[in-house]
Amino acid sequence: MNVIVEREKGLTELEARIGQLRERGTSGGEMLALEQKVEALRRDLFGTLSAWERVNMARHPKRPIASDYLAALDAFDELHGDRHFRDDPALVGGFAKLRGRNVMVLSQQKGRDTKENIRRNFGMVSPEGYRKASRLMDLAARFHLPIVSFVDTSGADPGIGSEERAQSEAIAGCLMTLTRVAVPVVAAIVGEGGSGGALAIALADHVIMAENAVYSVASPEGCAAILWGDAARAPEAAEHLKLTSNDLLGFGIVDEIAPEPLGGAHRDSAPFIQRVLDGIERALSRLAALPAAELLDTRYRKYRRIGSWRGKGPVRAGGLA
Amino acid sequence: MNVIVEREKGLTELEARIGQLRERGTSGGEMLALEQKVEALRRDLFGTLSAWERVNMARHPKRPIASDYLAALDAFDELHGDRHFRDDPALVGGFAKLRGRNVMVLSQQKGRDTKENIRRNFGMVSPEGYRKASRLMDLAARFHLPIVSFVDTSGADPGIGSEERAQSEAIAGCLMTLTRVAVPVVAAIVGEGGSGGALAIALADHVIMAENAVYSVASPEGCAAILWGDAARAPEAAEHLKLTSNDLLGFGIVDEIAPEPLGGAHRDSAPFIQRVLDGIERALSRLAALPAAELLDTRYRKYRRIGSWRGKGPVRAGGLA
Amino acid sequence: MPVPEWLRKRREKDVTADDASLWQKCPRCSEMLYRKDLVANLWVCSRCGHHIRMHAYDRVNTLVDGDFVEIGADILPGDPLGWADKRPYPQKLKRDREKSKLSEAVVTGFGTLDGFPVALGVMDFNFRGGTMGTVVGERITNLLEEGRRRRLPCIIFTASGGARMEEGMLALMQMAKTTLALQRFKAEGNLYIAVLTDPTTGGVSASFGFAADLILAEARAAIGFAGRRVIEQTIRQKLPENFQTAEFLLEKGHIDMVLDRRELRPALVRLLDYAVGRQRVAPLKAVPELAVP
Amino acid sequence: MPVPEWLRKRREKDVTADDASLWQKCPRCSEMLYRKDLVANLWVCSRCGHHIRMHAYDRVNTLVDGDFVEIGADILPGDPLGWADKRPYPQKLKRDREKSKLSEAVVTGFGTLDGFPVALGVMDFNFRGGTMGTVVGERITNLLEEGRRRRLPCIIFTASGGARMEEGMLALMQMAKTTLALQRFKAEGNLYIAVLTDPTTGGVSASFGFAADLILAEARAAIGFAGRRVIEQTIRQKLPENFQTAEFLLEKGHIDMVLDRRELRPALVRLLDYAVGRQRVAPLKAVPELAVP
Ligand SMILES: [Zn+2]
Ligand SMILES: [Zn+2]
Repeated sequence: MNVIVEREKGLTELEARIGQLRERGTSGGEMLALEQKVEALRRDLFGTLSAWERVNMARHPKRPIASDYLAALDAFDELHGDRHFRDDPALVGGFAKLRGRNVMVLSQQKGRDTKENIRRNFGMVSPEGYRKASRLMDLAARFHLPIVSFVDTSGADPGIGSEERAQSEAIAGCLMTLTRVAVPVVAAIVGEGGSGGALAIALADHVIMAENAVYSVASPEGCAAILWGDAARAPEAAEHLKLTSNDLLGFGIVDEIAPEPLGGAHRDSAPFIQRVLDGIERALSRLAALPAAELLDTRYRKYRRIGSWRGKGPVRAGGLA
Repeated sequence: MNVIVEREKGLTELEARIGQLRERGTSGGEMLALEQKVEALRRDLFGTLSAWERVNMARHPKRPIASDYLAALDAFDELHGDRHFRDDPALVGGFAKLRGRNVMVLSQQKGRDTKENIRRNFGMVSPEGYRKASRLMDLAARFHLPIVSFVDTSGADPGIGSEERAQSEAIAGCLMTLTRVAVPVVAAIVGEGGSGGALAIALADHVIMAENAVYSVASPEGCAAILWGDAARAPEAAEHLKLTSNDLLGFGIVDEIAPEPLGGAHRDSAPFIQRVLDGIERALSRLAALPAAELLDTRYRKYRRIGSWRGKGPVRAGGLA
Repeated sequence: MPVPEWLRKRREKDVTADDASLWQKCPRCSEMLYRKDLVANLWVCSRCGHHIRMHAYDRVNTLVDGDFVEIGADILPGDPLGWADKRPYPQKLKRDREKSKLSEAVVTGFGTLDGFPVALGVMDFNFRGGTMGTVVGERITNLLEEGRRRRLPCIIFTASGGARMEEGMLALMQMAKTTLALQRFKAEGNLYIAVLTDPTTGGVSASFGFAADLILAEARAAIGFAGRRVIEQTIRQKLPENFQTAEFLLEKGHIDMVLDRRELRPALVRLLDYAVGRQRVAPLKAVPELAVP
Repeated sequence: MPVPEWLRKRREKDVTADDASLWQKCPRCSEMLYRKDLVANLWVCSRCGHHIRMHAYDRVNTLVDGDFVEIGADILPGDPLGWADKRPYPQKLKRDREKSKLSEAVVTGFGTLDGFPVALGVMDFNFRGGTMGTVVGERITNLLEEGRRRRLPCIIFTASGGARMEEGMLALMQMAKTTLALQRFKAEGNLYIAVLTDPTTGGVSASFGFAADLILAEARAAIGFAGRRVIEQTIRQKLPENFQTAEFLLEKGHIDMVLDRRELRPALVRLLDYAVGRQRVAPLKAVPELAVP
């Protein structure tokens, strides 16, 4: 059960009724009052969201998924496969044109319906998906193309096959590649940023996070299960985990928030997607000006200072002094 | 049926009889005559060998296999795995000390008995074996260790799984790695050099070939099947294929022949193995003196001239003018 | 499709097969296809979509904007092993030359694709089953060396049964030679695209076939290391229909894209644009004489 | 095993558990083991061969020739998220510190192994399940940076349940930070060996655990990305006994070697010899004071 979907039910009814009235030619004071009522309801429902509500926003079945972003690009040519074992449909990558700029795009791809979700493994990437990503990153670097990633996964695939094919090595490989590629890397956390499986394609020079996306060291359910042996206490865990865009901007872990329309990105997705692309474009313009050595050095220092220890004596490392 | 094994039968009986006589204290003229007879028989049986006979020598069940060479090294520490899918027992690799020199060794490993042969897939390497080889070659280059390979395979594994996991890509990957590594590469063709599956670890600065080893573009059986639809005509095909050490020295494809004892390496294997190691050691000493750029350039030119076209006009490429 | 000057010149001696007859039968669905329609449809059967194997010069002609400057046509095969089974090797070469109207199993040269200058190699299965002997190795190596000198992208269309037996180990060594040339070519940042066409196996597949930056394949092309029959003999059972097809390989992650032949040229142009950018030139009219080493 | 000077100093404040009792029970076969014999046998059960998890300082002590100069001991955890569930995070840290006699989940420093100077990191499962928070990330990063400055090989013994939840995304980012440091370390040709000990999972496994030049594992160690329970919950069935063991991973090609703990040090010395050669120095007596950035 998605708490946002539940909450939307009353609102959707009201919105539908307004639509009907408008079709029937209703206008004037009655209409205005109704619209104000809806607006107030929207603010009431979505004006401030808890961490858990944002988790549900990030998992909303109508939320824009990677393919929606890819469709908004000028062009996209998918490249397949890790060259060794399998083409992982949960990790989509390829050449693209973003506002006229040639880029390499990598994205975690959920499905819109059950069938597609099964094919895409619900956006959970297998080792061969991360290896495809590594390959395409190296290809991008080879031809001086910036890398743009769209992050949306509950986490790396935790299945038997993925363990058998060295999921750890695959993620570590992606991270190693991203530390090496001398081209701009921009990551957009657009939905769920699930732990190491998300970070694997999000170690970036610039990280944009959708307002209602979440990015977390562990899933709230997993966290609650570990701490209290009770996955149902996920809402509580979500608060602890500091996984919202505001939290992470504060920690310096994301660089920019892409504001969402009231009620979430899915309520007016086309302009929101453009806003994310705006952010990516700005970041790419800025980063394109940096010489390769400076780019890599800035990337190093960006992460070097997260939870870093400075000065002498027993200073606390996590304190973010 | 191995024609050499068949031929050895009479000889082995005679040798056994001499042994018995010697034990009984027989000596003098009778003994000398017998020994001369055996020596004449050996020359008669093995003095000159046809291509097909050498194929059978290369496949002789008692012929030294890779593990015999590895056992003759000062030290060997096996390194496993392609990091992704499987450790291929048909391709054994690791750090070694060869006459006091640190090297990376790669070898195709047949088994001595059926059980071991099944485990080793009869020395036929799968994609993950070639990927392990590539990985270890890169590791060798990273730590400035020369690469030494022992080649003994009827060919790359032709099974379904190997096709599914991109055997072509794996072999091409090995070749690409060997064109890149800026450390000396010495290959020893000690048994069967079966086509691309052998070459994958034999693109080298110096190639030593055991006198009775074979190295061929296709197996004689496969060649006969393709040409005449009759694998039984393999002996004939073997002659056509020019797969003996002498042929290949003439073509400039191998650089040195390691002479075998009369009757084949297995008849006195310890000193023969040392002879191969002598050759490797000499080559490593010579190659160690070359600066990296010159080493790579020499490697390039070595292969560049095989079947190359020089001068103007319609000159025939394969003519080796 | 008009016959350009470079091809007409070539056809004075080598008349390609497509001038020969008005109708051609689809080898898959047996439909009789009107030759002119078939050519216009890039030798794709209008009924079943089967991609009929193309003649190397026809392939070149459907790709380049205008002119094509061939190199290596004067590199011709010898008989290094003195091979003679049913027929001496030189006789086989002669017959294939007449049959295929080709001097060897690969055509190499320079042209432009929608304005992008490229080094282009096209193999042809009609000549000795597209096998790689010393001439194929030498021509490919020259193409890569010359492409590297000019800093051009290189596109090679493969079609090959593997290394050529009649040239023995000299043929096998072409895997090493071409890979060395490819390494140097790629090391300097040049783009290399392989287009695998039906069939691509053995020594070509396992050298410059699969060592590409981008690997494309034509729809339904058979691609693998070992030949289908070899595998069936080894495992003693029939292989599934789709085994070793381009589509199978896509699923198994071996190749970047599978394309209908009619989508191939636009895709190549897009890939050139992504990887090397819009450094187009006017369609190649003349290429200065090559200094082949 | 004699207690060296560096360790005795450390033990003045942190008395390790092995001084506490005369006997210890093997957690696998329940054999009562005489503490002194157990220590001499490197905490390997003499009955069943079980590798009992080692204390980080004991591990260091069994590896280095003599002296060990610890760095980063003054980097101590904070409470960046203000985390409090059943107990506030600082209380958990305090309790683990007392229990484990460690200031955090990794010990880092410099010493020599049979004359080879190395940068050495040893994780300890007793402190917050070996989870990586900002301190582990910072200490590992410092070790790699300092090792790089000195051009020394680096050996890290991992033991970790993954990223530390109580430090949230700051913990996860240590995967990025350590990997960046590792990239620079390796890019200059320095050797990095990971030794995976029981258990190694999650964010440590998927960063500096598996990005090593050489990956060794202790016999029977549990190693993976996802935890065993997570997988069982996902697939809703029991996993085979050997799943995610070091031996399983060896067969699957993930790691270079699996070793009995008693063979580990000689193997490391041999590997150092192969990869960096005999550049031994006299056993480290004193290391000049470090300039940690
Ligand atoms: Zn048809
Ligand atoms: Zn026990």
